[in-house]
Amino acid sequence: QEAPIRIALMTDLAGPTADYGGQGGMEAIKMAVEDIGGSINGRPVEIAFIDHQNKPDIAVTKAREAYDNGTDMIINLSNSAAALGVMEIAKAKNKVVIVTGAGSSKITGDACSPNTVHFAFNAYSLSNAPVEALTRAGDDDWFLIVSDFAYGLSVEGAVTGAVDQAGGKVVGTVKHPAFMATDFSSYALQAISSGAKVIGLSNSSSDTTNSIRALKEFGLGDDQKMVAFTLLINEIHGLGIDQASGLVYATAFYWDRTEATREWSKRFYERVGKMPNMVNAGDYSGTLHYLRAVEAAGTSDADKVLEKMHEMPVNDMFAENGRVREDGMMVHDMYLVQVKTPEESKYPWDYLNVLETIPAEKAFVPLEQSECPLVAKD
Amino acid sequence: MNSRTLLTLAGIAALALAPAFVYPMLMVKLLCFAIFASAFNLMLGYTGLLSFGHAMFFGTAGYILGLGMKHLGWSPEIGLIAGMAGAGLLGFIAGAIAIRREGIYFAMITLAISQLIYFLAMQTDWTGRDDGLHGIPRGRLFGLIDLENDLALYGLVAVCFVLALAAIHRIVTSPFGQVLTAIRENEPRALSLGYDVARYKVLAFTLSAALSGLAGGLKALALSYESLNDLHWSLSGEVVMMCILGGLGTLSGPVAGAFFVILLQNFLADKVGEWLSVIIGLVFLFCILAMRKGFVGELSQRLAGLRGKARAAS
Amino acid sequence: MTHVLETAGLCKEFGGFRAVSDVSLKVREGDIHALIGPNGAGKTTVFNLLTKFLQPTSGTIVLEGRDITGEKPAALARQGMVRSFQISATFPDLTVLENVRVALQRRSAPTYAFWLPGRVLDRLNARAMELLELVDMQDFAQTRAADLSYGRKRSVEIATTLAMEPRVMLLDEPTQGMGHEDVERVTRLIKRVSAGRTILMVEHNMKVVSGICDRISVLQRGSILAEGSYAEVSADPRVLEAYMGSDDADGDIGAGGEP
Amino acid sequence: MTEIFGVPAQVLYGQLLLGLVNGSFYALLSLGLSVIFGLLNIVNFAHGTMYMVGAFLAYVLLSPLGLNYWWALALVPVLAAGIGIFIERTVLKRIYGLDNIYGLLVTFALTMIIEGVVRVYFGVSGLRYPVPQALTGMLDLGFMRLPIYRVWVIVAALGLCLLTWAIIERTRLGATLRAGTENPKLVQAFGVNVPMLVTLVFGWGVGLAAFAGVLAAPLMQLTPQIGHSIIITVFGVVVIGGMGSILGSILTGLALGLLEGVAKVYYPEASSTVIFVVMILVLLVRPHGLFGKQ
Amino acid sequence: MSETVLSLKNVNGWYGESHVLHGVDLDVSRGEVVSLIGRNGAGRTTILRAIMGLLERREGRIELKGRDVSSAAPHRLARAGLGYCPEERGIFSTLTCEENLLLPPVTRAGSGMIVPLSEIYEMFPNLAERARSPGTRLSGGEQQMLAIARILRTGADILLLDEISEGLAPVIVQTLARVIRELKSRGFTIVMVEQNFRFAAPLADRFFIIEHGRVIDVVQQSDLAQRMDEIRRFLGV
Ligand SMILES: Nc1ncnc2c1ncn2[C@@H]1O[C@H](COP(=O)(O)OP(=O)(O)OP(=O)(O)O)[C@@H](O)[C@H]1O
Ligand SMILES: Nc1ncnc2c1ncn2[C@@H]1O[C@H](COP(=O)(O)OP(=O)(O)OP(=O)(O)O)[C@@H](O)[C@H]1O
Ligand SMILES: [Mg+2]
Ligand SMILES: [Mg+2]
Repeated sequence: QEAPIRIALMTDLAGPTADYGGQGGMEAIKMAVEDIGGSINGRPVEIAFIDHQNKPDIAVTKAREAYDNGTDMIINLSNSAAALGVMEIAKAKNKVVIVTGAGSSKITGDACSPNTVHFAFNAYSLSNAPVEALTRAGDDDWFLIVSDFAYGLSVEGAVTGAVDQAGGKVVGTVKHPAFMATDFSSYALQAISSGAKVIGLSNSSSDTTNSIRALKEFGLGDDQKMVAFTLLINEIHGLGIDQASGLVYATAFYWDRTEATREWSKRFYERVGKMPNMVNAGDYSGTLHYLRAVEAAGTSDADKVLEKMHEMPVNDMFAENGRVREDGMMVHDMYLVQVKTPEESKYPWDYLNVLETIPAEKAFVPLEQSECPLVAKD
Repeated sequence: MNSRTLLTLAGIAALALAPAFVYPMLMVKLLCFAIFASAFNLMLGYTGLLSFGHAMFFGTAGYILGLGMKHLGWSPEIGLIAGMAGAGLLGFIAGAIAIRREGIYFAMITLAISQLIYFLAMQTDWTGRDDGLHGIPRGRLFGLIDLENDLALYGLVAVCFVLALAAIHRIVTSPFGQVLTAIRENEPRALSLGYDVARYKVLAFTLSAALSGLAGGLKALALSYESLNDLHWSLSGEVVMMCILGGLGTLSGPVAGAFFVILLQNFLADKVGEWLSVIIGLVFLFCILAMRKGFVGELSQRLAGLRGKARAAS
Repeated sequence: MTHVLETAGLCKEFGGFRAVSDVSLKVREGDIHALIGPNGAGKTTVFNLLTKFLQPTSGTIVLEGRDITGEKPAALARQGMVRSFQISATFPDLTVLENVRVALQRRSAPTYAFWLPGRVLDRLNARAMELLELVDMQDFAQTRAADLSYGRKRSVEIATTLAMEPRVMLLDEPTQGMGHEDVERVTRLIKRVSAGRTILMVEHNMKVVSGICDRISVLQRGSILAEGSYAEVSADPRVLEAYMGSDDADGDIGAGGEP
Repeated sequence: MTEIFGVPAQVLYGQLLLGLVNGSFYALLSLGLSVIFGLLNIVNFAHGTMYMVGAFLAYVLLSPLGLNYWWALALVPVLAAGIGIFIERTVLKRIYGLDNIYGLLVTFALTMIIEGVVRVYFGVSGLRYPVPQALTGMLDLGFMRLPIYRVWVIVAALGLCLLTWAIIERTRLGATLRAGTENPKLVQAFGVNVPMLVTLVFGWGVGLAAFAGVLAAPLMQLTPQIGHSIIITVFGVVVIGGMGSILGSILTGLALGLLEGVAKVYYPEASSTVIFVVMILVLLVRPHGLFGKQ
Repeated sequence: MSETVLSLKNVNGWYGESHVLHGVDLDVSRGEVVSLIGRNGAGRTTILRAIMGLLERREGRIELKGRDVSSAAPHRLARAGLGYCPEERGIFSTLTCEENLLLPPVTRAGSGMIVPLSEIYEMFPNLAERARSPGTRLSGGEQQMLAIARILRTGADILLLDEISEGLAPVIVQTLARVIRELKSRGFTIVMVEQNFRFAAPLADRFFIIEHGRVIDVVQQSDLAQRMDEIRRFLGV
């Protein structure tokens, strides 16, 4: 028998970012391997699960060890710092890394690497579309609640840029310490009393959900809208649809969008007990794409596989006609969604209305604006 | 040759052979934390002061080394020395502020200072904030030895480890160490003998900080990477745990404790999934309740007991 | 005769309560001077004022002609006035020899040198042994201080104090809690080490006071009631009433002394 | 409109009021921590965890069992006290008399265990506990509209703080407690059943934390980390107030809530760091905290 | 004499690793005053602590008023009528002088034995004067008085007194002697540990001589005069 193809899911299995991977990620990549038949070109596919415990230095040490022990590809990497750290190692050891769980713009920006493919989402793709759509519709003054850490600030940067470009105005910003506070009433009050038409949440995870709650509690005006820039469907599930209704955000995946997504998501639901979010779907799609590239290349040699990954389009239930750009970004359509009202929601997990599909070209940073040194500039 | 030298030689031999059996980068990490825990022990074990902010020295040195080597083209030895110096200076300042408090107040004020450092690191762009400082080159030691080679790097870390332990041993047995012991044993008495107690404590704190800085610098060098986690209070807590589990006030205790904690995290993590923290918590709880003196303390007590019996029998 | 230690109009109030009022104490050079008085008279408070553990409300303290009213405790030790503690103050985990050596080290050996080996302190051993001989503890040099009996701990403590070569020693109830054997040892010891220095002590044991003290001040309610030699003071009816009591009514009782 | 350093006075008042709400939580939590430290000499790192457990217990009572908020308010502290008593009897009693670093580490380990278990069963995405029907709605104060529930939080938390304070400072039981803090063995030798007193006090402290948890449940998404983020602040409060000082914890808790409220207006990024600055400053001037004793 | 109220049989005691009591046998009758004498470190304090259940590790049998209390917790013993005045006084600093005095709960065991507060203040006028001061602000001697006074109003009928004459002015020591006589006449049983033999000598009915953690001899008051030399030699005077 031939040497196996070794892939590893590196994620926060149980920590605060476990929704960005964790159990769901494990099942997603198992599904991908099963769907492809368990082996490629006669080589069995072996999966390992690595818990980085949300600590970048554990991620870095373990990634080094995994690659040294023959792992070909590492996927997920929730936590941007972990992702950026592992990317360096993948590059030094010439291996493949697929980031699905982190959204830092650096991953395909100034820190980009030929060995990295970035699936699912990043700060730009989650913020540009909603800003543009709302501003265009006349909601043109914004108040931002920003989480004071790298990701929150990069979202803030992207949002401010987009607001400017669309002709709107940021009337106020408040920065809060990331993941330290549970009380957002103060920020909510500042946001509401600013009178801005849109309140944008440049934060993530519990910071976002708590911001939403506080905004609701303090009586967000009828004429004020909330926009979240990083939200998973699990978080809406946790908030309850009444708290989240009306909220607008962008996502790379919604389980109830097409026949294919529904079919896959139901299979996922059977195994995990909750509907997949965009990271889970990205894990699946990324694994599948990688394995197909290995198949096409006839080898797991990183250079050849990466070449194929860039060459081949991504076509599965997650992405239609996605492709991997020079900067490593897998560009695909994104969706602008709005959370339904409780009355509109008919069955469990029926949470979102898809407002519009954002075409791939618009969803991601145009290559000419890319800071990635790999992008040929003339 | 007495048993002590024998043990030391055996330890050095084990260090030399280790990379043949253990993944060298894991060894590197183990040794870095062993240095850190030993440096911390200089405070808690030998001076009797519980610092709850020691991560600030570990992390600060890592950032100094990382920034210097990445942006200023420092060589690794300069980076390490600068890291130690920076951590030592920070130790001196923090010590000067904290040293007159006692017990839990001392712990808390060191925690507070380290939180300020954390905040500063979070607020400045050079550190890359929570994304961390990436791509620190390992460089060439003395311009000769290429540290990109994992074994060479291991060699450096192992040598530093031996030196650090030797330094700690020397410090605690030196005239200064004698004064420290006296202060720990009976501070009012030392004061009444005319010792300016605070100054000795600050010096001990500074030395401990500088050695913690050595550990932090080595770790940043080895991982080519430095992150805010190295400044976080939970790391300060972990190092306390290492010392207590291993055994306070002994040379080998903190080393054993550091090995235990890191290996536990390392091996358990991927096996038990989401139960990880529960299991680690249970193991800690058990160890603290069952072994008050830590592994090394309990072991030497057992050995002494056995020896006593043997003597009685003969 | 000159006065080594002098106070003038010393007062201390604790939130309205006047614990020491207008105490003018003169301690003559070379004397063993005792401070006695009923409980709560203010003896410990006077001691604390003299050693700067408390700040006087008013009044001055003069040591060898220098006004030390504003000094810090540690500075006093370096100026030659050393207090021994009421509770035993040894370094329990160090040997007796090391206990004394720590005191010698501050004056005549490196203390900050963390890079030197511990051996450099060995040259202090000879002097430390001399001091231990002085308090008759040479046989216990290698014993851990914690393992000593109470009285021997006091001896170690006194040796440690002597290592600082104090000119004035302040002892607060040096025989408190001691058995007869130890009381006598320590009394003899105090007498022995008083050669060439001045000692001020608080003591309730009249046998010790009568045995070795050259001069006695009796404190009552914060003020000095009487002063003089033991014979003078013990004959003073006010002192008898306030402090010593009548040693007859209830038979053979009194403070300290032998059966 | 008057402005204070560029911030409209109205806004500042609003923020101060919100600060008071947080301050009430700090007061309630640090009070429990102080009581426990006082009598058991244990720095209870698991205090935040018990707060979290309180919130989750309320959730469990509500959703599988259908018991509403008021039931939770009454039952949860008792249940949590039961858990606390179990922990005290099985774990903490083994470390009495040791240096308080052991207490810190043991309770730290307990935190890992309890938080881990909650995480396994409830996940990390956050659960929601609704505001009780009777306390919904807003109170118009003129300068701001304050949710009625927050008013209730202030009232309930401060009421309980005062009750505890009165018991400890003004009753015979309290005097016994204070004496037990200093020398438990001797108090026991006087005929007081100290082990039971200790157990009950720990239960009471944990109950206070759980009560705070129930109060907080409708205000935030419940994740296993909610205890984590608050415990460091509460430690800070206790230290600034002076370890073991009851009144110190209450007043410092409120004051820090207010200060944080101000920080959230002028320098929000630093709002969770400001406490450490205060801590350093206070300890520089008063090494044993504002109300601490030598 | 009458009924035995307290008896120790082969009691052993440890502090951590060190074995301090080596088989203590001792019995006290109701209404008796006994004194434990010996050199420093002989183990007298430890015996009282063992009786009071305050040693971490203890073996042997202890009976109180005929009941086996070898494994009873200290508070049970207190409720059965034992009152303990520790060597280190144990004044509570967070309580005022008066709160200290009123702290110990009144036990039912010997309700006839309670000494009223007014009488206590008569015995120790200093305490009345400083009633509102925090406990540890009292002078050494005042603290000693407080410690004794504190157990007199609990209703304990068996008193364990450790070095109560320590640090007191001779006048007060004389008062104290009167107090002990008074208590004895009221029927209290008293176990005294005294360094100050002159104080204890006329008061005690029997003297237990303690050495190296065991009772090596018992001397009756009536034999005291003729055995004085022996005792003197033993105490190393
Ligand atoms: N810090 C303080 N605050 C308030 N009162 C105090 C303080 N210290 C001492 N006192 C009071 O001052 C008086 C004198 O106390 P001091 O300790 O000096 O007495 P003393 O002469 O040493 O008595 P003793 O022989 O009993 O030790 C006492 O009545 C005591 O209660
Ligand atoms: N807490 C302790 N830990 C260890 N050993 C102790 C402790 N307390 C007392 N000892 C030892 O136990 C022995 C008996 O002490 P104990 O206090 O009972 O003596 P004592 O007869 O009361 O003497 P003293 O006159 O000093 O009060 C002594 O050798 C003493 O050193
Ligand atoms: Mg006194
Ligand atoms: Mg004794």
